[in-house]
Amino acid sequence: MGTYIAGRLAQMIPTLLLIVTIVFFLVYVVGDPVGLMLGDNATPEQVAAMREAMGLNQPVFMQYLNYIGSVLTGDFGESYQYGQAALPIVLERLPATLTLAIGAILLALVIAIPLGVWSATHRGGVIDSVVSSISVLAKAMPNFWLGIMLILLFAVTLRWLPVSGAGSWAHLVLPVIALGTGTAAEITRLVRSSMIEILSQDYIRTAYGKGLRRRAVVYRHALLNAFVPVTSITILQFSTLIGGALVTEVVFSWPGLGQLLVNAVSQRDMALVQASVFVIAVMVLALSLISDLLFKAVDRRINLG
Amino acid sequence: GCGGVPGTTSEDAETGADNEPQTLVWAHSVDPRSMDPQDALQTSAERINRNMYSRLFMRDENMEVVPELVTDYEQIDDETWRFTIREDVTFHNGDPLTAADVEFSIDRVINDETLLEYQFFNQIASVEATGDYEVEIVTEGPMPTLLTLLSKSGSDILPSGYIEENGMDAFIDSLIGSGPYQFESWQRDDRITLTKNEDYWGEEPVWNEVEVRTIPENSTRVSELLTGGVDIIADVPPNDWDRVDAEEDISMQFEDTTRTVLLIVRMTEGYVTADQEIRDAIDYAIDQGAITESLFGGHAIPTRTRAPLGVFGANEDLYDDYVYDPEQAAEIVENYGETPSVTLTASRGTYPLDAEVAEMLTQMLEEVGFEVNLEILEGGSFSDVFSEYTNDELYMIGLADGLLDASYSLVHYTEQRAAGQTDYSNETVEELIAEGNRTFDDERRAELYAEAQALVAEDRPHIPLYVQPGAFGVSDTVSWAPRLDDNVIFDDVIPNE
Amino acid sequence: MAESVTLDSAGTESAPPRPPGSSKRRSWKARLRSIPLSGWIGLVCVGIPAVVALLAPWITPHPPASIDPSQALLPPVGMEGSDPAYLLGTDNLGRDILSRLIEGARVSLMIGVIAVVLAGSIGLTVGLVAGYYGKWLDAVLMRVVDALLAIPSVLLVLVILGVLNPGMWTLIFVLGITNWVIYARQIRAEVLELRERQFVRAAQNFGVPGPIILIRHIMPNVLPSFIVLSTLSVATVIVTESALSFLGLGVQPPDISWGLMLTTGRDYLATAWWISTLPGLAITFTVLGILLLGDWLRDALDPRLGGRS
Amino acid sequence: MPPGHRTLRRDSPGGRRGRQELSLLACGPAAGRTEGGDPAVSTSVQPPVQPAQTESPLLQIENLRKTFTVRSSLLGARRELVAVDSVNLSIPAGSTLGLVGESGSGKSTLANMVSGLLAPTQGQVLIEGNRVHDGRGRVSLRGDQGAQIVFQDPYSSLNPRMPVRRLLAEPLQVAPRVPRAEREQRVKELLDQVGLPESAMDKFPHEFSGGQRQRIVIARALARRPRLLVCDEPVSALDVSVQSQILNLLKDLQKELGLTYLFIGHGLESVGFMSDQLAVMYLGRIVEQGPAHQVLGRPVHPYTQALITSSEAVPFRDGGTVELQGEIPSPLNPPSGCVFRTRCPLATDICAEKRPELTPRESTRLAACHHR
Amino acid sequence: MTAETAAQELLTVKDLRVSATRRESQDLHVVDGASFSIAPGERAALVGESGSGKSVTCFSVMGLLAQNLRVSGGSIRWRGNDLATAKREEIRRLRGPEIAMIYQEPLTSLNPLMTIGYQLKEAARRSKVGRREILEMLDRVGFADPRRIMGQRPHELSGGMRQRVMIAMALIGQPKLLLADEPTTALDVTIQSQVLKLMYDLSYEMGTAVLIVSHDLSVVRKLSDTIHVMYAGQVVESGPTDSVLSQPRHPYTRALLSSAPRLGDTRERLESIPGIVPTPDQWDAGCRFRSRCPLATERCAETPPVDVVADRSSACWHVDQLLAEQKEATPL
Ligand SMILES: Nc1ncnc2c1ncn2[C@@H]1O[C@H](COP(=O)(O)OP(=O)(O)OP(=O)(O)O)[C@@H](O)[C@H]1O
Ligand SMILES: Nc1ncnc2c1ncn2[C@@H]1O[C@H](COP(=O)(O)OP(=O)(O)OP(=O)(O)O)[C@@H](O)[C@H]1O
Ligand SMILES: [Mg+2]
Ligand SMILES: [Mg+2]
Repeated sequence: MGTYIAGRLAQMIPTLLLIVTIVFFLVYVVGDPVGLMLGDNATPEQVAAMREAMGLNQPVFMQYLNYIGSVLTGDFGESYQYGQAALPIVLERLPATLTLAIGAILLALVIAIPLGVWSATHRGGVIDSVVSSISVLAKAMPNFWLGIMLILLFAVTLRWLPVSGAGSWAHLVLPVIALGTGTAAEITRLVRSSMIEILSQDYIRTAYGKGLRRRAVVYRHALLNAFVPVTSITILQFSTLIGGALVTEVVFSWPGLGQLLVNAVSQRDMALVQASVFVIAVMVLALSLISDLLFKAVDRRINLG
Repeated sequence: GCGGVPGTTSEDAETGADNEPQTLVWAHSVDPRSMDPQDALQTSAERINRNMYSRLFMRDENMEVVPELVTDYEQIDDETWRFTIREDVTFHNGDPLTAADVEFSIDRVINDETLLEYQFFNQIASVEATGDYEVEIVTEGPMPTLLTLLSKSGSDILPSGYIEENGMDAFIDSLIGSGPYQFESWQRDDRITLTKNEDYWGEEPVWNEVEVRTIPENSTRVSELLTGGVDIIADVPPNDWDRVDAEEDISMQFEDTTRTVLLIVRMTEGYVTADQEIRDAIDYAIDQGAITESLFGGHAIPTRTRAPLGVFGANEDLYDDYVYDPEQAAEIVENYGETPSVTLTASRGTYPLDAEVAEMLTQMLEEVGFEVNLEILEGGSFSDVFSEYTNDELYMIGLADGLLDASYSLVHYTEQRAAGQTDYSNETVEELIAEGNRTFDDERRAELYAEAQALVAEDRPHIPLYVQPGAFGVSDTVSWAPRLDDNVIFDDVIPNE
Repeated sequence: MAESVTLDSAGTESAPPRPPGSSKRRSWKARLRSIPLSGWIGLVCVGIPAVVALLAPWITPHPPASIDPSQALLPPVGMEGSDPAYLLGTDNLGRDILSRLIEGARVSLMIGVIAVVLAGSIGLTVGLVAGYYGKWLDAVLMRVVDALLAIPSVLLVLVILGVLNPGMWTLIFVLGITNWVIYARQIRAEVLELRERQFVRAAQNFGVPGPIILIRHIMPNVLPSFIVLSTLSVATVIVTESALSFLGLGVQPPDISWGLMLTTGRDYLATAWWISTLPGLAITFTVLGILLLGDWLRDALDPRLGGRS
Repeated sequence: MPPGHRTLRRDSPGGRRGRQELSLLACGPAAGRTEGGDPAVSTSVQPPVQPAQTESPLLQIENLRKTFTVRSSLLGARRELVAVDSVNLSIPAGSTLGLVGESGSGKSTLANMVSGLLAPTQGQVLIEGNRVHDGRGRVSLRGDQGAQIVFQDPYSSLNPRMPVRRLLAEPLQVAPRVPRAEREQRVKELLDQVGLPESAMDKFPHEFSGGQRQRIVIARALARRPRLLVCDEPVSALDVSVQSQILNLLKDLQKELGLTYLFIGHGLESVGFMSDQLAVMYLGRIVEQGPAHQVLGRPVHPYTQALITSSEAVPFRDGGTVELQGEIPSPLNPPSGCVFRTRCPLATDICAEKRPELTPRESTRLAACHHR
Repeated sequence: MTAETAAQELLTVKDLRVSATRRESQDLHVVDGASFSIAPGERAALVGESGSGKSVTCFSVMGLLAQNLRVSGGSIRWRGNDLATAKREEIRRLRGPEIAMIYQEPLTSLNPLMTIGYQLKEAARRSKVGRREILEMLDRVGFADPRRIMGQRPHELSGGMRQRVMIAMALIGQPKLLLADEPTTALDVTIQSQVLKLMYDLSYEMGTAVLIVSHDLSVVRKLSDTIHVMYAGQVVESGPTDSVLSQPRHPYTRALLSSAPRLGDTRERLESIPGIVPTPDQWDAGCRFRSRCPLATERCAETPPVDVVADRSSACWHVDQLLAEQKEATPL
C-alpha cells in the first residue's frame, strides 16, 4: 500500500515533467510577451532590448534547459505582469476556483444521482424520456449563457441573490449552478447507464429475494456498485470543470484561477501559465490517485499495482 | 453606495449610516495588470492611481493642465525648468513629500527602460532636487509638452524613503502615495479597495471608502448597476444604453474619449493599398455616419483625424466629418483592373462592437467591388499582429491619446515609427511634426499639427472611423459627469441626498 | 465430406421455421419498421438540420451575412413589432436569424461531427492499442493522456489558434485533438477487461494476429460505449465551440455557427432574447436527435437485441 | 477432400495406436502396462514397459508448475498461490486423458497452459516433441501446431457480435489461409460434422441453446484439424440429453479424425465414458492416475474413493451419506504434508508431516497416499 | 397432479403461463401451462431440458421475473393466496421468512462490494435472527471459521464457498419453502453431496419444503421425494422420485433417463434425444415432444390427456404403449 502510493507519486514526476515541457513549447510557439509589454507606441529597438534582457534571444533549447533547471528547484519564474513570483499568485487564486469546482461537483452529484437512478429505474418510460431531454437541454446550454440567464432571473428580476463577485455563500449559488448543470447532465447519463447495467445483475435479484424494499435495493446495493464508474467520471470531469470554471469566472467576475490563466495566456505571461498549469495538473493527478485509492477501498477486487 | 451584499441596495446602506456617504462602488471591465504606477499604462490602473498619488501637474475638468504639487515654476532656458513644490504634503505612511521624492520618481521613469512609461519620458535628460522643495528638470532639446507629461500617468510621485528602505516589492504590496485616497487591498480580478486619506493636504475627500470592482462581462456589469450593487459602471455596452437609460434611478452619461477607432493601412509596396487610389476608394466606400448612427446611436463621432477634439493640436475641421462616396469608390475599383482583395483584421470585444463594425465595413467594401477577407482575432493574437508589425492591408484598432497632445498621436506618421507598419512617409508631414515638437508657441504648434493632420487625412496611412464614446451608467444615488481623459476622480462623484 | 459421421441430432432434421423476428436477411421495409419511435424522432431531429445545412445556399430567405441596420432587432413573428419577412426576427445588425440559423447549421454540424470523428478515431486507436498491448506502450500512452487531461484544454486551444489561422478547420482540428483523451481512457479501460474474455483468448488460441483480434473481436465490443461517448461528445463539442467564441476563439465571421450566434447574442439576452436563445434551441434539438440516434444505433448493432427489446 | 483432413487415420493401423500405449511415461518404470478387460484396448498388442518407446506421445507435460501472485486485501502482502504443482502427464496420439478433481484444483489452469494461453512458472509442455512455451513467457506453438481449447463456458467463448458464419471462418483465415472460395464450403462441412443445420450460419450465439453453442465451439476448435483438443468441462452446464449428444459427437470425431483429447469434467460418469486414462487432481497436484475403468472401479486414493461414493445416487432418506467432512483447504494456505488430510477419513500423523509422492500402484497406475 | 386438497398444500402452481414482451412482435410464452404443487416439508425436484422454463417458474413464485417477463395466465397459490395477482408489497413480505431461493449463479448472485456478514444480516433481519444464529448457520454449511467469513467479500471466496454462502443466506430465515435452482453445478461431487446433505437435514429438522431444480439426476434422486419433469414450458410428468425414475410414464422422461451416462459405462455411444426442442413460437396445443418422440402419431397434435394414476400424473397419449415397451426392456 505504502509502496503503491510511493510508486504512484514517483510516476507523477515524469508526467509533470512532460506537462511542463509541453506547456513550455506551446507557450514558446505562441510567441513572447515583449510586444504586449511595451504597448502601442514601442519601437523595434525597445523590443529587441527587452528580448535580450529577458533572455529570449537564446536558442529555444537553451531556454528550455534553463527553464527546466529552475522548475526543478521549484522556481517557476516571475510573472512579468505582476512583477512577482508566479507560484504564490496561482496558489492565492486556487481556493476560489476549488470552491467553485467542488461546489459544482457536489451540486452535480446531488442532482445527478437521484435523477439518474430515477430514470434508470423507469427505463423507457415517460420519466426516463423527460430526464433525458432535460439532460440534453442542460448539456446544450453553454455555461456562460446559463450564467447570464441566472443573473437576469435571480439577481436582476427577483433580486434574491447577488449578481457577481465573491464573498458570502449567496455569491456562490449562481456560479455553482451555472458550472454544475452541464456536469450534472453528463453524470446523470452515466448514473443512468451504470444503474441500468447494475440493476440487471443477479445480485440485485438476490437482494430483492431477501425481501428488501425497493429503495434499499436501489440505493444500497445498486448505488454502491455504481460508485466506481461514477467517481471516475467525476474525476475526469474535474479537469473539464476547471476549463468551464474559466468562463463562469468571467461571467460572475469570480477571482479564480481560470481568469488568471486566460489572462496569462493572452498576455503571454509564460511564468504564470506554467505555474497555473502545474498547479492544476498536480491537483488532477492527485485526485486521480485519491480516486484510485477510494475505489480500492470500496471494491476490494481492484488490484492496484 | 454599498458593498454588493445581497439584499442591501444603496439606499439601505445609506440610511443605516447617519446619511454620511460611506462607500463609493464603481466597476469597470479590465483589471489592472500592474499597480506599479510607472509600469501600468492602462486606463484601469490610471483611474486608481490618479486618486492615490499626487503629481506635479494635473488636468482639471476642462482638461487644462494646472499645477497640483507645484506652487511655482519657471523655464530657465529652452531645456531647463525649475519647479517649487508644496511643503505640507505627506505620504500615506506619514513621510513628508519632498523634492527628493520627485527626483527619485522622475529619475526612475527616465532611466529604467523596462518600465512601460519609459518610452514617454525619455526626452527628459535629467532631474535633480536643488533644494528641499525645489527640483530642476533638463530636457533633451526643447520640449513644449513637458508640463503635460508631468500631469500624465507615470509621473506619480513615489515615496523614495520607503522604497529605499523596504525595496520596490514591498512598495508594490503597500502602494503608498500622497493622494486623497489610500490603498487598502487588492483582490486581483475582483476589486481594489481604497480608503480616505484623513491627512490629505487638499480638500477633504468625499468618500470614506472606494471600491473599484472589475467585472469583465458586460451584462454582469450592467446587472450589478441595475440591482444597485455598484454606483457607477464604465463601458456600458451600446446595446444596453437604452435599457439602462430607461431605468428610473439610473442614467447614462456619455463623453468623448481620446480613443479613435481607425484602420491602419499598409502602404508597403506589393499590397494593393500601396495605391493611393485604392486607399481613397476604401475611405469613400465607408459610411462612417451609418456606423455611428446605427451601432452607437449617434454617440460616436465620425472623424477624419486620429487626434480627436479636445486633444491639443487637433484639427477641428476634420472632426465630425467623413467622406462617403460609394459611386466614386466603385469607379476606382472598376478601373483598377483586377478585383482588389484586402484582408481586414479586427478583434471581438477589445472595443465596443468592434467585430460588428468590422462586419459592416466588410459589407461596405464588398458593395463597391472589393474582395474582403475578414479576420477576427482573439485579443492576444490581435495585439501580437500590432506589436509584431504583421498587419495586412487593413487593421482595425482604437488608439487613444494618453498625453492629450497631438504630438503623441502624430508619432505614427513619422517615417521611423511607420516603418514596417504603415510604411508611410511624407517629407512635409515629417517636417511639420518635427517643428511642432520643438515649438513653445502653443498657437503655432497647434497650427503645425493641424496642417500635418490635413495632409495625413489625404494620404490615408490611417483611415479614421470614429471617436469612441465613453459610456457610463450612473446610479441616481450619486452625481457625476465623465471626463474626456476617461479618468474617474472619486471626489468628482457627489452623493445625492 | 461424404463419409462424415451421421449424428443423432438436429443436423439430420430439417431446421424448424425461423421465428419471424429473428431473420437476418430482412427486407428494407422490415428494417424500416423495426426502427423504434425514438429512432425516428432522432432521425428527424438530426435530419432536418443536416438537410437544411446541405441546402443552405438555396433556402435561406435572406443572405445570412447581409447587414441592414434599419431592420435591426426585429422580434420573431408573433411578437409585437415583428416583420413577417423575418420569421425568427433579426439580430443587432439587422441580419435575418432564420437565414443565419440555416447557414450556421453547416458549420456547427461539421464541427460537431468531424471533430468527434477525429477525436473518436484517435482515442479509439490509442485506447485499443494501449489496452490490448499493455506494458510500456500502455504506460507511455497513458502518461500522455494524463498529461493532456491535466493541461486545461483552453490553453491548448489558445495556443493552437495563436499559431494557425482561426477558422472552422482549425477549430475542428483543435477540438479533435483536445477531446480524444476521454475516449482513450474509457476505451482502454474496457479493452483491459475484454482482452481477458474467453472469446479473445479463443482467438489467440487459433493464432489470430493481435491487430486482427483488436479489429475483429475487441472493437465491435467497445463500439456501444464508443457510440454513447461520441453522441454526448457531439454536444460537448458544439457547446465548447460556443464557449470558445465567448473567449474570442471560436468561429469567426464571415463564417456563422450556432455557437457564435449564441455568444454574440448574449449581450442581448435582456433586450432581444431570440438572438441567442434560438441557436441554443437549435443545438438542443440536434443534440437530442444525435442522442436518440446513438441509442438506437447501439441497440441495432447489438445482435442480442435483434428482434426483441 | 480439403487439405489437412485426416479421415484416413481412422482406417490406418496408426489410428488406434495411441490406445496401445499408456500415458504414464514420465511417471516411472512401472508405467505403461495395459491390463486386460479394457474394452477399448483389449485387442491391442501389449506394449513394452520400458521407456524405449516406438513413438513419442502427442502431448507431454513435464514437471509443470504454475503460481499466481495474489493480494488478499488492500494492505495485505503479496502471496503465492500454487495453482498447479509438479504435474507430469502425457497423452498418446488418438486417446483421451480424463481429468477430474475438486473445483479450484487447477484443472483449467493446466488446460490453459497446454493450449498456450498461460505461461507456466516452471516445467514445460511438449506437443509432438515441440515446446509450447519458449520459456520466456511467450508462446512458440500456436494455431495449427498447438492445442485447441474448448472452454468451460461456451457462451463466453463466442464473440456475441459475430454470426456463426464468421465465428467458424475465423480459424480458417489464419495462415496458412484457406482461400476465400473454399471457406464457405468448409464452414458448411464443419456445421454438418457437429450436426447443425446450414441455416445456423447466419445466427448469432444468443440464438442457440446451450448444447448447440457447445457444438459451435467444438466445430470451431476442429476447423484447423488440431491433433490435440483440450475440453474444459464441455458439458457440465447442460442437461443430460444434450450432454450425451456432445459426448457422442466428441467420440465420433475422435474415431473419425484420430483426435487426441484432454478431457476435463466434474461428472465422473461423463469423464469415465470419454476417457482411456484418468487423472484425479486435488489442490494443484495429481493424486491418482491410471486407466479410467480401473481408477473408477477400484480407486486407490481416498479422494477418488469419495468422488465415486458421492456420485452414487443413494437417496439421503434411504441412508445416503456424505463421504467427506472437514474444511476444504484454501490454495493460499494449503495444509502441511498431504493436502487432502483435512478431509481424509484415513488421515494419521504421518500425513501432516510428509507429503505423499505419486508412486506406482499395480502395474498401470499411480497414486499419492501414505495409507493405500 | 396429486389429488390432495389445496389446504394441505403450501404452494400450488396451476397452468402457469409466463410471457416475454417483445418490441416488434407478439408476446412470447416462455412457460406455458406448468402445473405442480408442493406440500409443507416436501422435497420436490424440477428437472427437464435446459431452457424449458425451470428457472423462470421459480422466479415467478418469488415475484422476481425479469422486467420483460410477466405472469400472463394461471395461478400461483401460496397457502390459498394467489401470488400471481398479489400486490408487490404482499409478495415482498413473503420473501425471506416464507419463501427463499438459492440462485443458479453463485458467482454473480452476491453483491461484490459488501461483506458476507452484511449480506447475511440483511437476509436475517426480516426473520429477527441474530448474529449467533448466523454464525451457527455458517458453521453448518461447512465453514471452519465463520467469524472470518463474515468479514470477507465474495471475491475472496471460492466458487463452492460462495454457493454455500448462498445456501446459508436462503436458510437463515428458516423459510417454509426453499427454491434451489441448480445449487450445486459449480461443485465437485464430494462437496456437492455435502451441500445436498445439509439441505436435506435442514429441511428435515425445520420442516422446510424444498423445490430443487437440477440437471443431475443423481442429485435429484438423493434429495427429493417427488419429481416434476418439465419440457417446453410445461410439466409433462410428476410423481414420487423413485417411481418416476424407475418407471417413467412420459416418453421424454424415458429418453432423459436413458441418455444419462452411468459410472462404469461401457457403451460406445450414449443414447440421446434426436431433434431439437421446439422454440416457444412453435408451441401449439398438441404434445410438444411429438417432433422428437418415437411413439408419436397424428393424434399427438391434439392436447394430450393428463393421465393420473395414484400419486403420479403425466400428459401423453401413449402411456400404455410406453409401459408395455418398458416391460420388455430391462428396468432401470
Ligand atoms: N489469474 C489468476 N490469478 C490468481 N489466481 C488464480 C488465477 N486463475 C486461477 N487462479 C486460482 O488457481 C486455482 C486453480 O484454478 P482453476 O481455474 O485452474 O481451477 P479448476 O480446477 O479449473 O476449477 P473449476 O472446476 O472450478 O473450474 C484456484 O484456486 C484459482 O483461484
Ligand atoms: N428475460 C427473458 N426474456 C425473454 N426470454 C427469456 C428471459 N429469461 C428466460 N427466457 C427464456 O425462457 C426460457 C426458459 O428459461 P429458464 O431460464 O427458465 O430455463 P431453465 O429451464 O432454467 O434452463 P437451464 O437449465 O438452462 O437453467 C428460455 O427459452 C429462455 O431463453
Ligand atoms: Mg475450471
Ligand atoms: Mg435455469
